[in-house]
Amino acid sequence: MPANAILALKEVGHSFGGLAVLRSVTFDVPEGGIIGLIGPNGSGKTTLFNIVSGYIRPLAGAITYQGAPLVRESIQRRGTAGLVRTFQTPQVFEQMTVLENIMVGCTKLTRTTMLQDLLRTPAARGQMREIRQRAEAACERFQLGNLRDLPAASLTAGQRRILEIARAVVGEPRLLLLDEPSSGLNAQEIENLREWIVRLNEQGITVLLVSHDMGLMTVARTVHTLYFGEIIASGDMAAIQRDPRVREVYLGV
Amino acid sequence: MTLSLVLQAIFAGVTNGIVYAFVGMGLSAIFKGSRVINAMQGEFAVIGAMTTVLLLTKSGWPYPAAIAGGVLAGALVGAFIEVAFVRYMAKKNASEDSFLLLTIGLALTLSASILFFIGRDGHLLPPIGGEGVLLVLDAVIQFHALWLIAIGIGATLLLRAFCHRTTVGLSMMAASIDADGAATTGINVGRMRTYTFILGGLLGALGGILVTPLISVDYTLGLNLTLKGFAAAVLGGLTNPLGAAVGGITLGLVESLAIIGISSSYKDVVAFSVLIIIMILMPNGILGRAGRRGG
Amino acid sequence: MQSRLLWIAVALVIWAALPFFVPRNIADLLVFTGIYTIAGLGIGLLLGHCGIVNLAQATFYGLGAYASAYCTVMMGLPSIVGFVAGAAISMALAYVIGRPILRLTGYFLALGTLALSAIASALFFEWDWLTGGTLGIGGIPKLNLFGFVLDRPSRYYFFVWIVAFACMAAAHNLVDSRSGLMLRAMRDSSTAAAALSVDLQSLRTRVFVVCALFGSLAGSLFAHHASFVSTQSFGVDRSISFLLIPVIGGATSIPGIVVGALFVTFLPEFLSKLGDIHQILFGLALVAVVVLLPDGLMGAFGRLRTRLAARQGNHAR
Amino acid sequence: MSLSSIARLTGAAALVGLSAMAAQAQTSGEPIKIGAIVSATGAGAGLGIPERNGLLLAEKDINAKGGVKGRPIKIIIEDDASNPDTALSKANDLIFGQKVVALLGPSLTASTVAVGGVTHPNKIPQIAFTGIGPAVERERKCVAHVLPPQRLNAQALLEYAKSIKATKVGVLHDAGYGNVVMAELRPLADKYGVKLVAVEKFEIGATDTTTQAAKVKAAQPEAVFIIATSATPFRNVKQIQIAQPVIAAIGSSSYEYVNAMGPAADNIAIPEFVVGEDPLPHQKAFVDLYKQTYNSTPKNYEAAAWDAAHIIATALTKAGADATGEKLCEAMKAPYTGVLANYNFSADDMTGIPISSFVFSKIVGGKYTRTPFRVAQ
Repeated sequence: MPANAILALKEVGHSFGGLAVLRSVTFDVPEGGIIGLIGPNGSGKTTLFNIVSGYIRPLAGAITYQGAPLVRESIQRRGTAGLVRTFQTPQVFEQMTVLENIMVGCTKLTRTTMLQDLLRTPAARGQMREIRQRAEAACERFQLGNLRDLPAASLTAGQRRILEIARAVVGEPRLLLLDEPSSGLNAQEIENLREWIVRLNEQGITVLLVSHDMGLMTVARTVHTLYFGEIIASGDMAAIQRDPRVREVYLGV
Repeated sequence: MTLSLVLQAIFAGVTNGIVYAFVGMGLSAIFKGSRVINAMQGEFAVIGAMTTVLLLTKSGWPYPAAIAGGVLAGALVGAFIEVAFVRYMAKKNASEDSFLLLTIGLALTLSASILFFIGRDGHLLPPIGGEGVLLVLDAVIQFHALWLIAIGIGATLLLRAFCHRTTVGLSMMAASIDADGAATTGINVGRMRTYTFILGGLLGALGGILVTPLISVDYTLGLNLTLKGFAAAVLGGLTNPLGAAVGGITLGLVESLAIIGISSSYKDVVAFSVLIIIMILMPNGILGRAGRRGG
Repeated sequence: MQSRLLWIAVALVIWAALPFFVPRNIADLLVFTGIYTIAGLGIGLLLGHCGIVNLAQATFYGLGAYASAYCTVMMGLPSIVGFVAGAAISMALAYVIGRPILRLTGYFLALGTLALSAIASALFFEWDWLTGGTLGIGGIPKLNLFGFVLDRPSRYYFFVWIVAFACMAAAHNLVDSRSGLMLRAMRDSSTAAAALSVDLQSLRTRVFVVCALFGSLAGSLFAHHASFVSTQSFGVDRSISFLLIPVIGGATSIPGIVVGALFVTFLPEFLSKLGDIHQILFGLALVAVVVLLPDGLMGAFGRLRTRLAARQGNHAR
Repeated sequence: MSLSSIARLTGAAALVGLSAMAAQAQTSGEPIKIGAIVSATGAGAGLGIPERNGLLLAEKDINAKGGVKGRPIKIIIEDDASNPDTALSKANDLIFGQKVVALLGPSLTASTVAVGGVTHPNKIPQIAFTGIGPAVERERKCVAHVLPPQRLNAQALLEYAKSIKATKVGVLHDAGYGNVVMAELRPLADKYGVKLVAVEKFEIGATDTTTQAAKVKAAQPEAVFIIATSATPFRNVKQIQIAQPVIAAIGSSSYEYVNAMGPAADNIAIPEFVVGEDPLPHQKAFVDLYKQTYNSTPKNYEAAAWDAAHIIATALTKAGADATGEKLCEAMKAPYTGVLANYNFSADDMTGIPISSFVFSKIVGGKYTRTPFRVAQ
């Protein structure tokens, strides 16, 4: 394992009801990199993603995050350690406003006890102020300022995607897991998204990206191709696109 | 602790278990078909039993006809509740909790109505097979309880056959498992839900009538039966009427063995603690398998 | 803003004057409304913000009441000890039981809490050395605030409602706070909330503990009002009627809890004038609210107001 | 409408008015208001409804006999729905809203103690349809009880056991009422030389108590006490063929329970007070009037309520129709021979019923028969 890997998967395997969906997947995510994961439907991408983010516990293999074993950690602990994901269909808090959505993303940066919250102690108020300030700043940064008081339910798919990313980023992640971030977006929105990914990466956030979208995937420095639970090819996008096996099974050529 | 005492406890446990099983089966049939937890299932039993009592004593009907009348009354009330309330609420996409509250409200109303219109008396029905008892090693089980067990097993098997063999039963199952899918194949999902409530009312009323020779029925009985029926159904996995039967008997046995093993006054404490523990540790009920979803 | 302040001032004046102008039994019902509001607030937080149906509130209400009764009557301790002991025991119990039981969801959680209430009610009967069993514990002293004895409903009214307002303020603070933010997120999408490090289990457990605290406070207040506690006040039926408070009023709105508490205390009183049929009518009223007003009376009121405002807007144009 | 028909109508109205006046002829003036709280709905309806019947009958009877010094009484009856909170608020309404001079009821112990918290400090005489409850009630010297204290009920059970020479007794009791009687029964049993060989408890509302009954049976008692407010244990005892005599506490003595017991009711002995089928001479007038009015046979609760109303009327007659508070309370404390029992509210237990007031009945074919056994004072 290279010393600079923030996340390392070693021989990770999983099956549902006897049907193997992942077999011995091994790869590293270097600190500060953008790593892509492609594969046809049913290749195990989403399962892998759920395993890394903690929604599924793998049946085999080991995962280390920042050098420590990850498999037994709860979803929340992964989050506080800086490992944050988005969802294939954006999961915004529909009945909350855009600003409030982002504020939820900040909550993990502060600590209050329930008693402090009940009594609205100065500490609790101060933290709330801080959360709000951070969220407002993020709102501006992600150009959501004019939407900030609208309920999230009223946003378009593209706006939801940006909101979801803003909400994840505001919690200062170290590794951002993006699950099909371009689905449901138009060409312009995808272009914006691409810019965002690059910009966030420049700010020091490592990105693990799962996508069908070959155009978007070109932001990744290394791309792994998953097919029936196995990695069949790795390399930069250009190399992947030249790989005959990938062309055969995935690009359908 | 003598052998005959243990045997007596087992007899009592099984007899009570069958009572809980009947209520639990109705509950789980309704839950399976409509995702509604019916907090007035015990009230169906009271309605069935009260109607039979009134037909038998006030109208002078012969016993079998009065039983049929009681069962019909339960089925009609079931249908009425679906058509009058559940259908409207389902159209409005009401939450699961509001269905629970609806049936709680209906249970309060029905119990108060029985007190107001019929009175506070407890009633009994004549036992099937006479007042006789079977003596085993000095432990006693009533003939009626044996009949109850036989009818209980029969009803369980019939219910199973109905769900798996008949067109209506299969349609009801399909509608409950995947409403949208069933609708595309031409099944009238709304009507299936009505049938589900009719079935639940029918089972509840039949159970009520059958236990009335053992337990005197009055306006306060419903809530008690519902609580135990809940426990039976949940123990069995809630979506599986057969499981409810097993759950009911388990509950009955746990209760009566708790009486001889621990103390008579901790019966409910033991029974409900077992319920909570099983819910947490065996989320699919003691029969396992059948998927049980919470909210 | 100014008109809002004016409204609050008017409401306060009416609130303060009320017990002097209503008959004593109405003042008594208003005291119960305050007590039920406190108990209902906790259930409202759970139901409206965590989606948890809590059918065990009578347990904590009972614990508070028995703690107050036992400490004052049996041990001769000052009233405050009873309040604190009840709250401490209730919160500890809620924490210990909440952790496993709140792993259940939906109906199963509702049934789990119902089972809890049934167990507690059986134990209240059983442990008669502590609770007095059916006979209960009588002669609980009226509260004495620095020599001012709260011995009649019109006096106790102020005390109960000040506690109730404090609890409402606390509930409001909670909803508005960092925890509240996380609660609302959890209600909207628990998967996404988890991804943002919101610890669902611990949050649910802590709200359950707060709910128990409110229940226990209400119970202690009840004990000092009725001067008597017995098993009859803490059964499963009481748990059910507590749940009705947020359901009828509207679980997410704090004024809704007050409306719900008014409904369950005053409606039976008015209906009882109609004779023995009153229980049937109460049941029917409950069914009507559940069927016709799924978000409670406050929710219906809110919708009505929006509609009226929209109509006025149209007229203006 | 023709003139003649109007004339006819007025004539009829006048006639109605006249007859009404005739009925009222013996009483005149502002009615004296007496409050009453019963559990007419909810779990206690089995007590509250008969009590209400008894109250209504007593009101009619008192007024027909000239009321209180010529003034009629008016009993305002409220339903507490078997809920002590409601009882409390009804009591506040009756005392402070309706300004009643005295309060009758409630039906349940919990409600009684709760209501006593209002009547006692405000010195409103109260006569409850319950036996005396927790210790605090002994300090409430103006809250009287027309049903015996549970100690007396326990004593009556033991007296009967002694009379049939049963020294080994098994007990089946519920967790509510039964528990209270049981607490009194335990220390008394020794004095009577009775050994409690098995004591089994079951929860209120239990639908089956067979296993508990089997445990009692296994202890081979010579008689079985059942202390409960339901028919279930009686049926279970017969179902598992306990052949020994069954003695029931007064709580299960009502036609509703007997109906619910079915054939299992036969031969159960009950220490109680009123056997409507065969009343004692001083009970006969009440029983006849009750049968005539309601077309059913009264039991203990009807009589208790009747007595309570009459005791207040008597006290008012003695202390003056305007008497209230302590004065009325004092007047209430004179010994009184009622239909149910002989009372003396100046006794320590606020009842003063002697054990000699008990009669012992047996149930035969769904009817009560009075046995000759009585306990001498």
